[in-house]
Amino acid sequence: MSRVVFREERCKGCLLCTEVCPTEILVQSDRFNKQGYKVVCVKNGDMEGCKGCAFCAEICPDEAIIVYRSKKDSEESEELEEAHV
Amino acid sequence: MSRVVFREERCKGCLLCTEVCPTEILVQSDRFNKQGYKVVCVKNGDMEGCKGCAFCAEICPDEAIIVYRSKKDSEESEELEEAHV
Amino acid sequence: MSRIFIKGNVAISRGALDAGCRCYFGYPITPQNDIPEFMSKAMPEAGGEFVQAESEVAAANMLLGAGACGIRAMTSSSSPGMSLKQEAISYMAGSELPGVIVNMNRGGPGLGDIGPSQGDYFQSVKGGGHGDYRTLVLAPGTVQEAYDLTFLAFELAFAYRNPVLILGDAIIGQMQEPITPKEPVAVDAFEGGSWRLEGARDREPRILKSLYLTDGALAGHNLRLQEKYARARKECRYEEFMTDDAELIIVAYGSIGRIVKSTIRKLRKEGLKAGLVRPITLYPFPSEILKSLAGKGRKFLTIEHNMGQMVEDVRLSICGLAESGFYAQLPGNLPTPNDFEQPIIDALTER
Amino acid sequence: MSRIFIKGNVAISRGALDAGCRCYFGYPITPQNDIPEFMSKAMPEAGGEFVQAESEVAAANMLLGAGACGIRAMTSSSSPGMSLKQEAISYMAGSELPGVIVNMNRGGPGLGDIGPSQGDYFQSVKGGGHGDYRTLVLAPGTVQEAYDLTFLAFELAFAYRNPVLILGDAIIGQMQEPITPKEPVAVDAFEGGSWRLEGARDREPRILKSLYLTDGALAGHNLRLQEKYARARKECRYEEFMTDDAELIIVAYGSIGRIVKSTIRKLRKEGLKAGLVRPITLYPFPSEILKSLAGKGRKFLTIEHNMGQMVEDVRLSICGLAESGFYAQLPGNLPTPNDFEQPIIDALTER
Amino acid sequence: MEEILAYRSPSLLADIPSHYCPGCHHGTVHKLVAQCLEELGLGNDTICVGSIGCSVFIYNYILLDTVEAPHGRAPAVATGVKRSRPDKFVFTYQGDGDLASIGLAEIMHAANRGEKISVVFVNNTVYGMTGGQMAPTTMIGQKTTTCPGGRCADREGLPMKMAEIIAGLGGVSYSARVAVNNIKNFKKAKKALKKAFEIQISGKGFGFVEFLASCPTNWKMTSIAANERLEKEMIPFFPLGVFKDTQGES
Amino acid sequence: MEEILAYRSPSLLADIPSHYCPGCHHGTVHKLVAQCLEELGLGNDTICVGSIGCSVFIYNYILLDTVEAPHGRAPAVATGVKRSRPDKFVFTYQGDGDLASIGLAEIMHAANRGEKISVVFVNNTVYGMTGGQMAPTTMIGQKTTTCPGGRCADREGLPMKMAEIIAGLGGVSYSARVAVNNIKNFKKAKKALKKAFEIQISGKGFGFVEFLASCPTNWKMTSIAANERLEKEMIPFFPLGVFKDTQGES
Amino acid sequence: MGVYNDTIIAGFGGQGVMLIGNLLAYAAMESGLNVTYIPVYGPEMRGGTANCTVVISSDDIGSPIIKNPMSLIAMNRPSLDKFQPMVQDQGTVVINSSLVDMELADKDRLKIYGVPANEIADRIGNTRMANMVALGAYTRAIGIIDLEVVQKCLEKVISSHYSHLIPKNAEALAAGAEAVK
Amino acid sequence: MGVYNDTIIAGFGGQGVMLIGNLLAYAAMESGLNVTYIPVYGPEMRGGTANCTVVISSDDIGSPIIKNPMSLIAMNRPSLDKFQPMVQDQGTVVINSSLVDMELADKDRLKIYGVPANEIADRIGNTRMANMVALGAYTRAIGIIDLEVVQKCLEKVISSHYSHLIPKNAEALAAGAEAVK
Ligand SMILES: Cc1ncc(C[n+]2csc(CCOP(=O)(O)OP(=O)(O)O)c2C)c(N)n1
Ligand SMILES: Cc1ncc(C[n+]2csc(CCOP(=O)(O)OP(=O)(O)O)c2C)c(N)n1
Ligand code: SF4
Ligand code: SF4
Ligand code: SF4
Ligand code: SF4
Ligand code: SF4
Ligand code: SF4
Ligand SMILES: [Mg+2]
Ligand SMILES: [Mg+2]
Repeated sequence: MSRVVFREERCKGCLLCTEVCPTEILVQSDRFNKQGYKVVCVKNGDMEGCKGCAFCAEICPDEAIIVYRSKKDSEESEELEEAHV
Repeated sequence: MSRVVFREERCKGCLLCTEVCPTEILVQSDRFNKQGYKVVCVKNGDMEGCKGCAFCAEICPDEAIIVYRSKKDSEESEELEEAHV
Repeated sequence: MSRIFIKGNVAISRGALDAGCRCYFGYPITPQNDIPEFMSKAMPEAGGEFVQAESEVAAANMLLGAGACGIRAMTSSSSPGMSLKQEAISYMAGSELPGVIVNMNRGGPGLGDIGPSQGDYFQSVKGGGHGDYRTLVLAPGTVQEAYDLTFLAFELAFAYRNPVLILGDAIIGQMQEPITPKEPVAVDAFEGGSWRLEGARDREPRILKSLYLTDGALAGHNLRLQEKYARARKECRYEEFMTDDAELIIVAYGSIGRIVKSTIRKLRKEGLKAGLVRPITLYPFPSEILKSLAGKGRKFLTIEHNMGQMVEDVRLSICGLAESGFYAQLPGNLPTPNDFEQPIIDALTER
Repeated sequence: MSRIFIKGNVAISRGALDAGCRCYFGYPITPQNDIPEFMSKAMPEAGGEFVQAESEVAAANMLLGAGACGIRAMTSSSSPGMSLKQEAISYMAGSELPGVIVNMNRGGPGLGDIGPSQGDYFQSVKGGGHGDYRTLVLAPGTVQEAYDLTFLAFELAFAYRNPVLILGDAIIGQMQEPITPKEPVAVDAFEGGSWRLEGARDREPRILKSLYLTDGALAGHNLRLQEKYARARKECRYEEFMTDDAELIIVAYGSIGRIVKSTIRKLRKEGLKAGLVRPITLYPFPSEILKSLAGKGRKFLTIEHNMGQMVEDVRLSICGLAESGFYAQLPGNLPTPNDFEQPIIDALTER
Repeated sequence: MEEILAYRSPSLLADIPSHYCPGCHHGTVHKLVAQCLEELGLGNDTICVGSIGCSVFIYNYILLDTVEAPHGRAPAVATGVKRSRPDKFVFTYQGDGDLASIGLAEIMHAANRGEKISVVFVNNTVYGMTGGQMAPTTMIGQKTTTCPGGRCADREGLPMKMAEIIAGLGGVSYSARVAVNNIKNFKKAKKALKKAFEIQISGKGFGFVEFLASCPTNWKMTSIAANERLEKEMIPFFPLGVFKDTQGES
Repeated sequence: MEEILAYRSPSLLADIPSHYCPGCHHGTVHKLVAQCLEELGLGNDTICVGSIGCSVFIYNYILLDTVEAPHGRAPAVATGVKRSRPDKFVFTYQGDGDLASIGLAEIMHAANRGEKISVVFVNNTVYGMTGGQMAPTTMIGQKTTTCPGGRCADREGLPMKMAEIIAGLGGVSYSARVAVNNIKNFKKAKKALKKAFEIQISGKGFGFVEFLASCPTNWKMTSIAANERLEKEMIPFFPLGVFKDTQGES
Repeated sequence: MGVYNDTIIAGFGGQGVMLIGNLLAYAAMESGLNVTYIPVYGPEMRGGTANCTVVISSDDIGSPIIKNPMSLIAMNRPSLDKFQPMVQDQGTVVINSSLVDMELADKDRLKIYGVPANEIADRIGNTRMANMVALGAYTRAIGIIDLEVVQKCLEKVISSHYSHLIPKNAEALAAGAEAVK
Repeated sequence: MGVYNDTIIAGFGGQGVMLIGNLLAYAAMESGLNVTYIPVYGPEMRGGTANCTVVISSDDIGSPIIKNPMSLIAMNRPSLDKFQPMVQDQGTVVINSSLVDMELADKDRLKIYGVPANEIADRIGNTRMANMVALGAYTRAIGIIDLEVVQKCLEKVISSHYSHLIPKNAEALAAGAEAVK
C-alpha cells in the first residue's frame, strides 16, 4: 500500500492537493498547526486509496507532502503519469 | 504656361524636387545662397516644360518653391494628381 | 466641519481632492498605496481622471503634461519610485510647470525596507535631478497638517509655477488621527490662463520647454529661476515649541519632530530645558529663526531618521554662531520618544 | 609611453580600457557620445562587451548586473540621463556593488543646453537617489587627469565595493590635450572572488541585495555603509596652487578649477595674492585642507559653473572660521579666465 | 495670362528657415502635419507634445501650443495633457530613438490604454540629433557610430517594426506605415495621417503613423541617394501599409 | 513492504517554510524552476536575477547565487550578468507588474536583442506584494484596489498578452504560456520551462515562459476557487501554448 | 492631570487586531479625546503576525509609536512573547486565554486579565469575534472609555455590508467587559 | 619667457575648420609644446557655423577657452563678423579672401593677412583644401611652429583611407605659407 505523510508544520491548508488526488482521499482536518493553518489529512485516516502517484506532493506549493509508493503501485502510477503528459 | 519660383534663400540644394518633377526640368545651379547651399534652378531657365503640378513644392522639405499654374495646365495636372493617389 | 478619523495617506488624498486636484497619476508602492487607491475612486467621482501609470517615470511625465495644461494634478510615490521621477521633476522645474508630488519616505538605500525613514532629505531639498533647480518641500508632522499642507502645496505650485513636494514617511502615511477638513476649493477655471496650453486660438502659440540654446538664454533662465526661489523664501514655515527658555534647541522635522516633542515634554517635567524648532517647509529652510536662536547662545541638536542630512542645512544656518550636534535615528529602526532621551540629555549636559 | 593627443571623452574611454574595463553599457547623449562610440569598437576588440542599452535606466541596471559578477564595467551619460540612473545607483550602493559611472555634466535644469555646467554637483555628491548612501566622486581638471582618474575610479570601486562617479563637463569631455597613457592593467581574474556571483559551486549561495527587513537589519546595514564611507575619507585628493602666501583661497573644481588657475596666474603678475584649492575628489570632500587654511585667516571664494552648490560644502568645512563668498558662472555661458578676474579682485579687496 | 497658386505652404508652418539638414524628411513630415491639422481645422485647438531628437524645435516651425517632453516620454506627457483637456486635439511627434528605445514602455502603454491621442513617428533608423548612433530600427548591416561594423542580428537583434507591434495592442484604433520619398508615397502618407487624426476627433482612440524617413547626414549620403536607400532597403523590410484600422476601411 | 520515495523535493529548494500565502502558485513555480535546474545539472553554474514582487525573497527559497534587481529591471540586470559571465546560466524571475508594466521596455529590448537568458514570468493579474492593485494583465471586469469598479477596456485597455508580444520579437527563440493549476498543466509547464532553459544552454538565445498563476489573497478567493478562476477565466483569454520555438518542435 | 493611555494590540493576521485598534481609536475620538492609531504592516500583507498601537490622550499626542506601552492586548502566544516584556511596570495586559497558556503571564509585574475570547465569541455565535471580546475586556480594565461609546462606534468600522453583524459584535464587547468584572 | 599663442579658427560646417585646428594642435604637440584644442559644437551637428580654439604654450595651459584670442582664422564672413572684434589689439587675423570682402578687415587694430584660400586650393586641385591654405598662411604669420612639422602631422589627422591626399594637402599648406610671405 502506498502512503502519504504530511509535514504538518509546513502545510498551509490550501487544499490544492485535495483537488489533484485521483482517488480523492485528501481532505481538510480540524487541526491547526503552529502557523495557525488548518492542515490537510487523509479522509478518515484511510490510506487505502493512495496510488502513490505523488500528484499531491507535486502540486503542493509548500513541499508539505512526502509520498511513499509501494512496489505494487509503481506500474499503475506510471500509467497515470503518462496520461498527463 | 505654368511656372515655378524659387525662394533661393530657403533652398538647401537637396535636389529632392528634381526627382519628382514629371518633366525633369529642375536641376542644380552653380549659385550658392547665403547659407552656403548650391540652389536648384530650372534647366537652362526654360520654364516651358512646367506642368504646374506642384509636386516639387509639395516634396520640398524647406518650402522653397512657389508654383503658379496656368489655366491651361489645370486639367492635366489634376490627372497627374489622380494618378498618384 | 466635523472631525474625521483618517490615515495620513488618506488625509493627503482628501486634501488634494478638496484643494481641487482633478488628475492623479501614480504607480503602486508601499507605504503610500492608500493614495492611488483613494484616488482611483475619488477622481472619477469628482469628474477628474485617475491613471495608474506604467511606472513612476510615466506618472511624473503625465503630471508634467497636466501641469502644462494648468490643471491641478498630483502624483505620489515612495523612495525608489521618487528616484525614477527625478528627470521629470527637473524638467518641470526647468519648464516652470506646477504639480504636487508626494513622497512617503521609506528606508533605503536601494530596496531598503518599507518602514519610515527620512533618508530622502537630500534628494528632496538639494534636488535629486540634474541642474540648478529647487522644489518647494513641505513636511507634515500630523495628519491634520498632512491635509492642510496638501492644500498649501497646490497653492504654492500655481503661485510659483513650480513642482511642490510633500515629504512624509511611513509613519505620517500610516498613522490615523482625527482631523478637521476644510471647505473644498472651487478652482478658478482661468487658473494658469496666462500661460497654460489650450490651443493657440487668436494668440501667439505658447511653448512650455526647458531647452535654452541661444547665447545667454540658459544663463538668463537660470537667473530668473533663482530670483523666483528667492521670492519663495517668504513661504518659510516652522513650528517653535518651548524655545523661549531652552538651553538646547532640537531641530527635527516631520514624524521625528513630533515624536521629539513627546521627549521634550517628558524631559521638561524633569526640569531639562530643551526646545524644538520643527521646520515645516524644508525648502525654503527656516534658517532665520535658527540663526537668531543661535545668536542667543543656544546649543543645537539635530535629530533625523537618517544618517545626517538636514543637519547640514542647520549648520549652514547657524554657521559660526553655534555648533550643532547630530543624532541619527537609524533607518530601519522605529523611532520612539525614549530613543531621544539620552541623546538630548547628553547634548544638554556635555561641556 | 609616448604622448597621444586625445579628447577628454576618449581619455576616459581609453583609461577604462587600460584599467581593465570589459563591459560598457550606455545610451547616447551629448556631450559624451565619444565614449559609447569608442567603446563600441574597443570592447569587442578587447574581448569584452558593448551594449547600447535601450535607456539610461537600463544601462545603469546592466552595470549593476556586471558589478554583481565582479567585472570591471562602466556606463556614461550626461545630466538628464544621470537623473534616470539614480534608482540603480542607490541600489548599487545599497547592494555594495562596484561600477564606474561617468557624467559629462551639461546645462540644466530639464533639457537645458548641451554646453558645460557644474549643475549636477548636488546630485553627484549628496546623492540624487533615495536613502543614505554615497558615491565616491572624482572630478578631473585635465585630459590627463580624466585618464588617470578613470584608473583610480575602477580601483576605488572594487576597493570599496561602491559605485564611483567621474564628474566632468562638456569642456573636459570635448577638449583635446596630449596625455601620457599608462601600462594597461592586467585585472586579477579573482577580483571580487570573495563575493561575486558565479554559481554556488561547493559553497553557500551568495545574495547581493539591498532589502533588509528583519528587525534592526537595515539599521545595521546603514551603519556599516557609513563606516565604509568614513574609511573612504582617506581617498581625499585635491590640488593646491599658490596657497602658501595667498590672502584669498579660491575653491573651484574640474574645468572651472583649471580655468581659474589661468586667472590666478594673471592676477599674480599684477601682484594680487590669490591661491587655489581644486578638489579632485568631491566626495570625500577635502574639508581638512580648507579648514586648516581657514584657520590661518585666509578669505575664501568659491567659484562654480552653477548657481551655488559646492559652496555649501566649503562653508561646512570652514564653518565658523571664515566666510566664503561665491561667484556663479551662469550655466549656459562659457567660462573664460577673464570672467573670474573681477570677482577675485572684488573678493580680495572688499572690506 | 491667368494663373493660380498651385501650392500654398500651410499657414500653420512658420515662414522661417529650418535647422534641418538638406533633404531631411523631418521638414516634409512637418508640412504634412501642418496641412492635415489645417485642413481639419484643428490649429486653434491642438496641443503638440514635442520630443527630444532633431525635431526638438518643432515649436519653432509648427505654430501650435507645445510642450516639450523629456526624451521618450511624450506619450506619457500626452496622456497627462489629454486627460486634462479631453476637448483638445493632442499629438506627439517622436523619432525612433525616442519612441522605440528609451520610450518603448510609454508608447506601448499609452497605445494599450487606448489614449485618445495621435502619434507621428519618424523612423530614420538612427539617432539623428546626437550624431548617428544605432537605433532600435537600424537596419541589419547598417553602419552607425555605435555599430561601426554594421548592425548584426545576433548581437543587436532585428530592427523593431513599431507599426506592427503597436497594431497588436488592444487600445489601438489605427496604425499605419508610410513614407514621403516620392509623390505617390507622399500623397498616401497624407491620407493616413489625416485618418489617424480623424480617429482622435471622433473619440475612437489611439492613432499611430510611422513615417519612414531619411537622414542623409548620418547615413552619409546625398539626399537623393538616401531617398533611394529608403525605397530599396527600408521599404522591403518595413512594409508600407495600414496594419490596423478599427473603422474598417484600410 | 517495499516502498520508494515517489516525490523528492528538489535539493535546490531550501527546506524552510515560505512566506507565500496558502495556495499561492509562486511556491509551485519555484519548485518547477528548482526541478528543471537540478535535472539539467545547472545549480552550480546558475545566477538568478530576482525581481521586486511577492517573489522578492526567492533567494531564501531557491539556493542559487542571486542578485536583486530594481523593480522591472531584471532583464537589464540579467543582460549585465550574462554579458559579464556568458559561461553561466542566467534567468530572471518576474511578476506581471514587474515585467509588463514598469519593466516593459527592458523585457522587450532584452528579448529583441536576443539576450541569451531565460525569463520566468509569473502572471497573476495583480500586484501581489503591494496589496492587489491593477496590473497590465488584470482581466476585464476584475476588481482590484485601483480599479474598484472592475477593469474597463475603454479606460484601462485590454490585458496584455506578453507571451504573444514577446514571441513577435526578433531575438526570441522560445516563448510559451503555461499554468500549474492542475497536474496536466503542471507537467506541461515543466516541459516548457525545461525547453526554455535548454535553449539557453545551447546558446540559442532568449527563452520566455509565462506562468498563469493565482493570487488567492488579492483575488479574495480560496485557493481552490482561485484555481478554478484561472481555468475558467484566464486560460480562455490567455491561451496556453507555445508561441515561438525556433527549434521547430512545439 | 489629563487622561493618557497607550496600547499595543497584537495577534495573528486574521484575528482582527487592526479592526479593534481602529474601533478603540474611534471610541476615543467620540469621547472627545485625542488619539492616534498606527498599524505595523509587513511586506507580507498576508498571514504572519500583526499589531497596532493606539495612543489616547486629553493632551496633544507626540508619538504614535510606543516602545514601552502602558497596556497590551495579546491575542496569541507570539504576541505575548514579544510584547509582554515591553509593557511598563503595573501595566495592563489582556490575554486571550483561549490560545495562550496563562502560565506565561507575568502576574508579578503586571495587571493581567485572562479572557477566553475564542470560547466566549464561539458561544455568542462566531469565534471570529474573539477580538471584540478582548476589546470589551480591555475597555473595562482600563476604564477611560465607556463601553457604550465603543459599541456605538462599531458602525464606523464595520462596513455597511456587514452592518447586520453589529448587534452580535456589541454583544461580544459586552461579554468581554463582563469577563473582567 | 616661453611661447604662447591662442587662436580661434572659424568657418562654415563643411570647411574643415576642426580638421586644421586639430592639425595645428598636433603640430604644437610634436614641437614639444603644451596644447589644448576645443571645438564648439551645436546641437545641429550639421551645417551652420563651426569654430574651435587652439591654445599653444610652453607652460601649463589653464583655460582651453579664450574670450579674446591673440589670433583668428576666419574662413567666411559670419566668422569674421563674430570673432574679429574679440581679437586682442595687434592680434593676427588670417582671412579667407575668396569668401570675405577684405574691406571688412580691421586693418588699423590688427595684423591682417588676406588669403584667397579657395582660389589657391582650386588651383592646386580641390577647393576643399582651402582650410589647409589658410592654416599654412597662419603658420607662417605666427611663426612659432615650423611648416614642416605641420605637414608631417597631416598623417595624424587624415585617415589612412585618404592618405593619398596627403601630398596635395601639404602642397596647399605650403601655398598658403607662400601667400603671406
Ligand atoms: C534622457 C535623455 N537621454 C538621451 C538624450 C540625448 N538624445 C537627444 S535626441 C536623442 C535621440 C534622437 O534620435 P531619434 O529619436 O531617432 O530622433 P532623430 O534625431 O533621429 O529625429 C538622444 C539620445 C536626452 N536628451 N535625454
Ligand atoms: C520603483 C518601484 N516602484 C514600485 C515598487 C513597489 N512594488 C513592489 S512589488 C510591486 C509589484 C508587484 O507585482 P508583480 O510584479 O505582479 O508581482 P507579484 O507580487 O504579483 O508576484 C510594486 C509595484 C518598488 N519596489 N519599486
Ligand atoms: S497542497 Fe500542501 S499546503 Fe496545501 S493543503 Fe495540501 S499539503 Fe497543505
Ligand atoms: S499520492 Fe496520489 S493517490 Fe496518494 S494521496 Fe497523493 S495524490 Fe492521492
Ligand atoms: S510644378 Fe511640376 S512640372 Fe513644374 S517644376 Fe514643379 S514638379 Fe516640375
Ligand atoms: S527640394 Fe526644396 S530645398 Fe531641396 S533643392 Fe528643391 S527647392 Fe531646394
Ligand atoms: S541629422 Fe538627420 S534627422 Fe537630423 S536634421 Fe539632419 S538629416 Fe534630419
Ligand atoms: S499576495 Fe498573492 S502573489 Fe503574493 S504571496 Fe499572497 S497569494 Fe501569492
Ligand atoms: Mg531617428
Ligand atoms: Mg503579479
